[in-house]
Amino acid sequence: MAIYINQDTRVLVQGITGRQGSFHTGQMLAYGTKVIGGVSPGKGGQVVEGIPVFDTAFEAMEKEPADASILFIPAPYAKDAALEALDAGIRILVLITEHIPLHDAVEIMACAESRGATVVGPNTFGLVSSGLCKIGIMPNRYFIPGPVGVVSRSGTLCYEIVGHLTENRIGTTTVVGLGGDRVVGLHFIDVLKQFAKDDDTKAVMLVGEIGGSAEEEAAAFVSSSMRKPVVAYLAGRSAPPGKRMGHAGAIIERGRGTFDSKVKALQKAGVAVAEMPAEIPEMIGDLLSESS
Amino acid sequence: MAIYINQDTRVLVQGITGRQGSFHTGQMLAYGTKVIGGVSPGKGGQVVEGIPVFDTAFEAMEKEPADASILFIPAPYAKDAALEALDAGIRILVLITEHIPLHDAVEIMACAESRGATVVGPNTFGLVSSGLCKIGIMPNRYFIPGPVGVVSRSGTLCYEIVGHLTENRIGTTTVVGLGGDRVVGLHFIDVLKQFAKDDDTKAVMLVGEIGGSAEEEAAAFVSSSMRKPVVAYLAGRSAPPGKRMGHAGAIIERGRGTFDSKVKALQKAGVAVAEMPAEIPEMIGDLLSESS
Amino acid sequence: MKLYEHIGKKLFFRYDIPIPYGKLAENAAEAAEAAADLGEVVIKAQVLSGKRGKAGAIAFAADPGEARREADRILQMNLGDAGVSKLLVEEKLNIEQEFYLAITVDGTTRRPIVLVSLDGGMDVEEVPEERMIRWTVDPYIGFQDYMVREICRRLGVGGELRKEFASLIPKLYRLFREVDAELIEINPLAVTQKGFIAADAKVTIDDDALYRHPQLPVIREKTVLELKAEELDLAYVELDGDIAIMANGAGITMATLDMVQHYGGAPANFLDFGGGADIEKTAQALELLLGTNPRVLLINIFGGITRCDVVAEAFARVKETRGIDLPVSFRLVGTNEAEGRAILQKVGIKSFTTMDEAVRHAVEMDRPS
Amino acid sequence: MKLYEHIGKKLFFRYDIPIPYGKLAENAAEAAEAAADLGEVVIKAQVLSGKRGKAGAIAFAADPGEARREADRILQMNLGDAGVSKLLVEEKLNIEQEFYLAITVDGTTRRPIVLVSLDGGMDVEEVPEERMIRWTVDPYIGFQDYMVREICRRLGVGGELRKEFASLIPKLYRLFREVDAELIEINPLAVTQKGFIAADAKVTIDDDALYRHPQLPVIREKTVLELKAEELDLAYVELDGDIAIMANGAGITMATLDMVQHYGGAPANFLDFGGGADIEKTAQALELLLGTNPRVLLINIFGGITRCDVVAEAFARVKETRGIDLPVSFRLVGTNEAEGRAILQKVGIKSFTTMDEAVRHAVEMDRPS
Repeated sequence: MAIYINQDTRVLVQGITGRQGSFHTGQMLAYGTKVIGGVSPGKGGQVVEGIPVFDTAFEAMEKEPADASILFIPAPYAKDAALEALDAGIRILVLITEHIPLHDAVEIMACAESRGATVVGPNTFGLVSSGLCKIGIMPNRYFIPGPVGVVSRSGTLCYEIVGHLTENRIGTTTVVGLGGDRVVGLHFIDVLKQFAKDDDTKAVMLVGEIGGSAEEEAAAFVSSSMRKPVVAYLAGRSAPPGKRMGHAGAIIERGRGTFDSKVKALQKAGVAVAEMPAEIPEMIGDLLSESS
Repeated sequence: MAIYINQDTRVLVQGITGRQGSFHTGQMLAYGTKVIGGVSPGKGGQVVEGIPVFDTAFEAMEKEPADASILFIPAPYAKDAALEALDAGIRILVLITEHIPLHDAVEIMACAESRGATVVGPNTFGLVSSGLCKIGIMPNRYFIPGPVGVVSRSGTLCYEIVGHLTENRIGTTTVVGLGGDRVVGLHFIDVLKQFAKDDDTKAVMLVGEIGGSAEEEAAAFVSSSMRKPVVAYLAGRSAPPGKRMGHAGAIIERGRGTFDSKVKALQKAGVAVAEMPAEIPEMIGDLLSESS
Repeated sequence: MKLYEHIGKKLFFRYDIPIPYGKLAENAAEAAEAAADLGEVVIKAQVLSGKRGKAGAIAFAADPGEARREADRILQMNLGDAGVSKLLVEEKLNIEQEFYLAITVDGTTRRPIVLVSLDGGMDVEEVPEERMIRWTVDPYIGFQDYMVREICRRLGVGGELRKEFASLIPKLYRLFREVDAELIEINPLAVTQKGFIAADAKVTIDDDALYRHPQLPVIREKTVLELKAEELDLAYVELDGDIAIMANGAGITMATLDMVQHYGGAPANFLDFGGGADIEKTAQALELLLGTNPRVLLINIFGGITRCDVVAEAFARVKETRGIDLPVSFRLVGTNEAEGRAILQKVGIKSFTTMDEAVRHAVEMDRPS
Repeated sequence: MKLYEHIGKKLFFRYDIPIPYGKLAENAAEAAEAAADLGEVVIKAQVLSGKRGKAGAIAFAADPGEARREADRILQMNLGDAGVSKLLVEEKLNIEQEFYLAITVDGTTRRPIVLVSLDGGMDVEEVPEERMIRWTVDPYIGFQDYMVREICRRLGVGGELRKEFASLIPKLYRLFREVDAELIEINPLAVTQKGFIAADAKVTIDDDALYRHPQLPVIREKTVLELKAEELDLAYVELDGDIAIMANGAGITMATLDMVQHYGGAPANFLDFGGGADIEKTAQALELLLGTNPRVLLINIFGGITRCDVVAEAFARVKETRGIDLPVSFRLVGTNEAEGRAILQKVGIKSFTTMDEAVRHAVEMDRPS
């Protein structure tokens, strides 16, 4: 069992003919992902990495029905492409695009909600069910099967941590990048709920950062409903309050969402909070052997 | 078993302090309807016909939770009141109001759909589960319990026909007025589906008119899925094409929705089409005794 | 409310939807003057009837002289009861292709629908289903760019034409929403060297939303009586027969007309005076009907909100003040029936209880044996 | 992008949201002149820092003389690194009550949220939960009139105040949507004899949507270096320490800073040069860092989209052309790691494989024992 996506998930690539789109189509195929088609308006009929390109998502869905779609579409056009995918019947939408206008993201989420679809991102590296299906832009080699579910707001920091796990021969079930924007589709709590139900996931790694209240909400869920061990790492301990640091979400607002409030909430919920990425493999390893 | 509403349905009256609102609150109470509150902005705290008045639908739902709401709100404000009711959690919305702008009706329906609520009307007399609950403006005395489900696009014409039935001691299970506007919440087919499932309903009376394609859609449903006898009466045989006759819906457009096309579709589906209202009781009586 | 072509085109202009160069002319001289400015022109009667082309109320003119003659001819015409008082004189377009584009609300889905076909022109109703795209729009999501791409794909259209559609449809949809239109139709949507041009404009505004658009001109193409009925807020349509009919409710009024015809009579009108009218309004409705000099008067009341005593009182008042000497067939049941019946008896009118009796009586009186 | 108060108020004016009469002044003479026109005035420094009041950058003046003196004083001030170059001189309002009104997007619900409180003013953050209304808006349904009625009911507000809210909030919501605002805040929303007046205006526009609003003035309150970083599309923030830090990704950059601090070091900056930068951009990011004269340079690369060889090549190029003579701690793993490592070796740089080693090395070099 894998959450969200698995070996049968059929994946569409919107913006497949672009530099990023075509490169990552190749990478996803190399990982084993069932990429079944791409969309690029006006380029229908072309072939990229052996994958057929269609003019619209509707055409793609007619000819090669897909479950999920990954968007490599420039920010000004991302909303339109996302709404198209949802209208055409895509159930899981992975928005790689950075810098999508806030109000566009709000609309995408409202539309997805009305259609019962799942949105990952925007501004995410995607998600991967290790060894089965990768829908994203993360380097293939770090994502090997194993017992740990990982959910992260950051990209490279998540690779860093998964890299540490991999070096220590600890693999992952599913790794989900929530995305760094203020408005994103999945929150920690959504993914934690899935991990709680997933028999293959024996422990959970949560990679958070300052800003917002998603970590505090996650802590509340862990405290009330999570039976599996959870380790957390939080970035931003040294960040000066109120300075903006690349992620729109990483702004400390009104005392909510500070580093300390998050650590306190997580620890109170029984989550082990790591001081440094390098400690994580040992912490997780200990918890896994305890619980087994 | 009654469809849509029954003796336990708790009813809110929006616009209760107006002339129509207060009069029909009294009539509904006299019929036995559980009217539990009214809404009239700025008049919270008043009492109409013994019923408490609230300032907003939210306040009403907080203090006297209701299942259904009936709107006696002037057309320019009807959309706002309808959205309020839906937002406050009303499940069945009965829009008595005439002349609601078309685009407002479109929005009301989209909102209701997104919330899974049922809208009756606009420009309807309402609906009644005979002897149990009346949410509407029709004269009480014609609606006595019995085996016939009635669904109608017109008001007075429906009373006329139900009056004929009543005179002949044939009662009704539920009578639903769909409303005379181009955009209405319930269509024939929705109500027919309910009647098909309702054990108490032994026969169905459908009162249609020219314009639109609701009767043709009803015919398709009857033909495929309706096991109970259906009688129809259609108004507008003598209407000159293209002339507008009071109901916005009663315009003959592009050959669709003519009197003949409707009669043909219904008869093909096995529906008995009455020539005149006076014939109906005998037709229904015969069908009821045949089927029992 | 239907808008005249030239008013629809003014709205198009305001929404940046391309229209031909043109001028409004009220007489032949003005038409000739416009032709002198515009070169080859098309002259179109500004009436609301849909069949101007087939009726000959659209003409081409190569020069001011011809424009003058054609304008003269068209201004003499009578189209669907209405005369022609205004002409739209427009540059003659070099049309390469005629498309069809419309937006309206679909009662079945309860949503806006965009209709597009590459086969525009006079016979658009005969376009086969598969060549007419019907795109239903979620009113909350609105019309988005991707919809144009998919519509164009289904039409097999690319390149410049797709760009033209991508520019046009969103503007049209915005207009549709912002003016509370029931229907916007461009037929033909002309494809020219310069791109799309709306060669015609049919815009119908939702009557119920007119109060939100005080800037729109008021357009009426109705008879004097129909106008008077409108002032009284009555639903009234003139017909060709002898039996004047008045009832309460559109459905029952239609059914009354149907029955009159069924028994061999000919209705003189459709008059639904609605529910809950007071004595004054009911009396005015009666006066209006009597003014049309029908041979028989048929009143069919099934009282609900409408009170029988109020209708009877109104009838009695009109009978006393104005006199009603034609045969009357009166059906009266429902709310306050006994009181109403008593009032009618006082003025010598016997009332029926069923519609059937009343209609048969009316038809019999119209054709004395 | 935060807007200065006077620009936010211009937007308010355009959306018919009441603001005080006022004038912009760039010097004491202009301020005095404005006071001569307006009578009693309030003089406010036009800076983006939130604490103008507490810092003394807002002053009242009863006459032009006082206005001149206060303007002079405020124009000398330094507020959060920035000087004061403009003053807003406004009529002094007769405030009966101070409310709070804001609209922003709530990340938790992913929807717009309207915040209203009857306790406005400086300490609005301390308003108890039950006196702060939070109304989440469905973006498709928008802000509707009934919401005002319910908000007012919860606030216990009726009559004139409700009418004022009913007029104000929908306009503010429209502004919020139409200018792609992240935040609109009116604090205080002044209740006066003449109704509501927005005594202050905090408007933050979504940077990612600025391309849709070319009419908005470009406002920057950044250091020269930060501006340069912005031009290069780098996420850069200056800090107080000695160790210059460069990494790829906001999260890992933050984590690097955290670890530097953990080991007792002090970061000189935050520099996330993003993913997939080319040699040119990477070199420019490096040049920028070196220009700040840090004591140590710490580079932490976990290559994904970012290629190790590209970063190494950029470093080598800068080292050759410009010279890098400060201590460098380089961590390099991921895509094309071997190639990158080889390039670094050629220019005499030994690279680490773990973040931990690299950070500890950097801190040690900063504080030689």
